[in-house]
This record gives sequence, structure tokens and C-alpha cells, in this order.
Amino acid sequence: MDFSRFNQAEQAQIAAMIEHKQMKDFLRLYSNLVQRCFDDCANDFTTKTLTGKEGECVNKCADKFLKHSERVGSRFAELSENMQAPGSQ
Amino acid sequence: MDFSRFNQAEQAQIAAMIEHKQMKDFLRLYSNLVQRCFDDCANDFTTKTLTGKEGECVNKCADKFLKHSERVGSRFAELSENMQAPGSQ
Amino acid sequence: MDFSRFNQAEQAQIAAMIEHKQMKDFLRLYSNLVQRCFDDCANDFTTKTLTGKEGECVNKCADKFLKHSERVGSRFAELSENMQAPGSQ
Amino acid sequence: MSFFGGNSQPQQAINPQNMMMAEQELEMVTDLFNRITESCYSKCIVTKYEQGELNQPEGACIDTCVAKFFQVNSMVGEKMQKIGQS
Amino acid sequence: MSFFGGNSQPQQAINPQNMMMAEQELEMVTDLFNRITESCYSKCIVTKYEQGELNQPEGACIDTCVAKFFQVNSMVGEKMQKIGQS
Amino acid sequence: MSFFGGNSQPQQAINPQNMMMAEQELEMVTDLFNRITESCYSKCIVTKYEQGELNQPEGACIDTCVAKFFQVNSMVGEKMQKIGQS
Repeated sequence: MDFSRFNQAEQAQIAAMIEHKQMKDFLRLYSNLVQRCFDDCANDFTTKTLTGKEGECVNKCADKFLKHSERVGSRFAELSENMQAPGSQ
Repeated sequence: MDFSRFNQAEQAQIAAMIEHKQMKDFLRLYSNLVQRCFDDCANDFTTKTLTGKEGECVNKCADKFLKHSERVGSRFAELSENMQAPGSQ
Repeated sequence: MDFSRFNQAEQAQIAAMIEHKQMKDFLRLYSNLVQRCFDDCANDFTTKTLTGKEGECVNKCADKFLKHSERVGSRFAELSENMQAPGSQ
Repeated sequence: MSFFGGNSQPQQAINPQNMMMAEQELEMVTDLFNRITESCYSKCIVTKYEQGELNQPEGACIDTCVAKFFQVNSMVGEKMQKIGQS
Repeated sequence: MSFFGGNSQPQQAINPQNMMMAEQELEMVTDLFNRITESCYSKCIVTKYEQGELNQPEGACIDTCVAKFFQVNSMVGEKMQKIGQS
Repeated sequence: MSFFGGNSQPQQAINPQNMMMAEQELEMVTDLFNRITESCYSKCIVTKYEQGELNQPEGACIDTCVAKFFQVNSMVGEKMQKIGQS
């Protein structure tokens, strides 16, 4: 994203907007992770607490989920840059 | 949620925010219920009006959906309180 | 939707609101279409570029998706009007 | 504003409460439309995509599907109202 | 405002930062509730809808399901904090 | 504001239209990212979770998946533009 066409005051406000958005994005990632790993790992509803197996699954799922997000993020950044290259300037 | 750390003016605005949110939450519950019960019950697309069987299914689905939400709500309230107990004060 | 109960100044602001919403709705339609057609058509992750078959599938999917939205839109408009008929005036 | 006179067209006040109501109404209609579009796609569209046109059974299915969704919507609405009153 | 005196009830300032924090907290709790409702519906409710009541196994399943969701939520929270600190 | 002089740093006006455009752009990018993350998780991740690492096939699948999603996104974009012009 290239916001250089905006003036300084506008860019300052956009920066604040981005910061606020990052907080929201982080919370969204967190809730998505929890729901996804719960859905994929919790399957026994006869015991009130997570079984060892379920806990282990959640742990690995959380790790994998974060690594997946990171990897998508890297590819996304590369491809977005390429996409903008012909358009910018 | 404990908003006692905020001043009176802020608490008043938060109360208004919560009221507005409750209206939105109710509408969301309503639309979720409609979509869920439609998806689960409407399966015959050769007749323009709901068949008796479909209607009965929607009725029971709506009842079950509301009771499910209520029960989740009760458990949620209990567990949220427990969660905050050690942190507050 | 009937906004005639509002005053002129309010109606002007509602019109602006609707215009802004239409832009957002269009972007939402667009992203839904992309995700839906990607999910239904991209299945081979051994080649970095879309295969001919995948591309063709995306093309037809996009056409079908748009026609589906249009048809739902027409029916929706008809039924919404009927629904309001007894209430209005 | 009319303080300074000369303003022949009287300024109308915008009631924020009304704006919120209009916004909510707008959002409800859009949400309903989006949910119908989604549900009826799953119910009616064959996702093999052999052609880009809607074929006859798909079209007929969509018409019925939208009508039935509206019926379910009203049914549930009436039910909720009864619950609210009791 | 107190500059001009006469205002016996001191006006309290609303800190927009605080409002944003409260809103975010509110939204997180609602989001958590909505996700639990959704996940536990899929996990616990038999969608044949033979009766409108929750039967005993469904009810028991919901209780456990909500409890386990909270546990997963805390587990992941602690994990994320550790990652954040390292 | 410059009316009263003395303000060496000229105040720049914030155009609300520009802010709305920037917000929309930001939201589109985030939305695209979220959808890719979701779709590629379903396409590439084996949900048995035998280990917490991405294994080699999963990693390779993600790379291709993101690339193909971008391609579909452009394809559809061009298609929509053609429709808009005709």
C-alpha cells in the first residue's frame, strides 16, 4: 500500500488508523486460532477438563497455525509488492 | 467485565455503548437462527411454500437454538466470573 | 425500505450512507466471489500457475456466481416489496 | 444559525437517533440478502461449473429458495414476538 | 469549562483512549461468546430436530463444551504471552 | 487558521474523503489476507497435528496456494472491469 499521495496530516492519521487496525487484527488472529484448534482438537465431551491428548493437539495446532499465518504473510508481502511495482511511480 | 476503573462520565457512555451493542447482538442472534434453521430444515425446492415437515422442523430448530444459546450464556457467565475473580481487586 | 418518515436533511444523510454502503457491498461481493471460485476450482498445488482447467473453472464460476447474485437480487426485491405493501401508507 | 438571519431555507436538525435507526435497518436488509445469497448458493448451485449460465433447475431452485427463506424469516420473527410478549 | 465558574457539578472528561479500550473489551467478550455458541452447536446439537427441547446428552455436552473452550482459550493465551516475551 | 499569522508550520487540512479511501484500501488488503489464510489452511494443512512444525509438503502447498489465490483475484478483477465497461 502506498499512501504517499496523501499530505502529512493525512498520513499521520492513517498511521494511527493502521496501528489501531493492527491491534484488531491481532485479536482476530487469536480468536481464529482458538476456535480452529478447539474445533479440530476437542472431541471428547464426557470429561470436564481437556484430556492430555486434546491438550497436546491444541499445542501443536497453535504452533502450526502461527507458522501458517507467518508463511502466508511472507508470500503475501512479496506478491503485493510485485503487484504494485508496475502501477507505482 | 469490570468498568469500575473508569470515571462516571465514561461509565455513562459505556452503558450507552452496551445498550446499542445488545440491540445488535439480538439482531445477530435472530439472523443466525434463521439461517441455521433454514439450512438444516429446508431441503425441498420443488414446492414454493414450506412443507408441513419443513415448518415443524424450523419450529423445533428455533426452540432448540434459543435453549442452546441460553445454556451457553449461563455457563459463559459463570466461567467469566471465575476467570475474573483472581484478577480483580 | 421506506425512509419517507425522515426529514429532508436526514434523508440526504441516509442517501450518502447508502452510497457508501453500496461501495462496501460491491467489494464484499467481489471478495466472496474470488474466495468461492478459488475454493471450488483450485485443487492442484503442484504447479505455481493456474492450470488451463482451473482457469476455465474460475471463469465459469465467476459467471455463475454473478448470475446467481442477480437472480437472488430480483427475487429479493419482489418479495421485500410485497412484504412492505401491507405496512406502508 | 438562524441567529444571523438571512437564511431563507430553514436548516433541519438531524436526529442522531434516527440516523442510527436508518443504519440498523439498512444493515439488517443487507445482512438478510447476504445470508440468502450464501444459503441458496449452497442449496442450488452445482459446483462442477460445466457452464457459466444458470441452467433451468438451478434457476427454479433459486426462486423457490429465496421464497422459502423469506417464509422462515417471517415464521421465526412471529415466534420471537410471541416469546417477547409472554 | 470550570473557568467560568458556577458549575457546581464538575464536568468529567471522557478519555477517548479509555472508550476505545472499553469498546475493544466488549467486542472481545461478545466475539468469544459467539464463537463458543457456534462451535458448541456443531459439537453438541443433533440436527434432526425431533424435539425442540435440549435432551440430557445435549445439555451435558454443552456444559462440557463451554468449559473446554475456556480452557483452550486460556492455554492459547498463555502460549501467546510466552511467545510475546521471548 | 493562517489568518492569525504567526503559525510558521502551515496546518494541513485533512480531507475526510481521502481518509475514507485509505480506510477502504486498508480493509480490502486485510480482508484479502484473511481470506487467503483461511482458504490455504483448508487446502494445505493436515489437521491431525502430529507435529507443530509445517512439514515440507505443507510449506510448498502454502506457497503455491497464495500465488494461485492472487492469480484468481486478478483474473476476477479483470473480468469485472470488462463487465463494468460494457
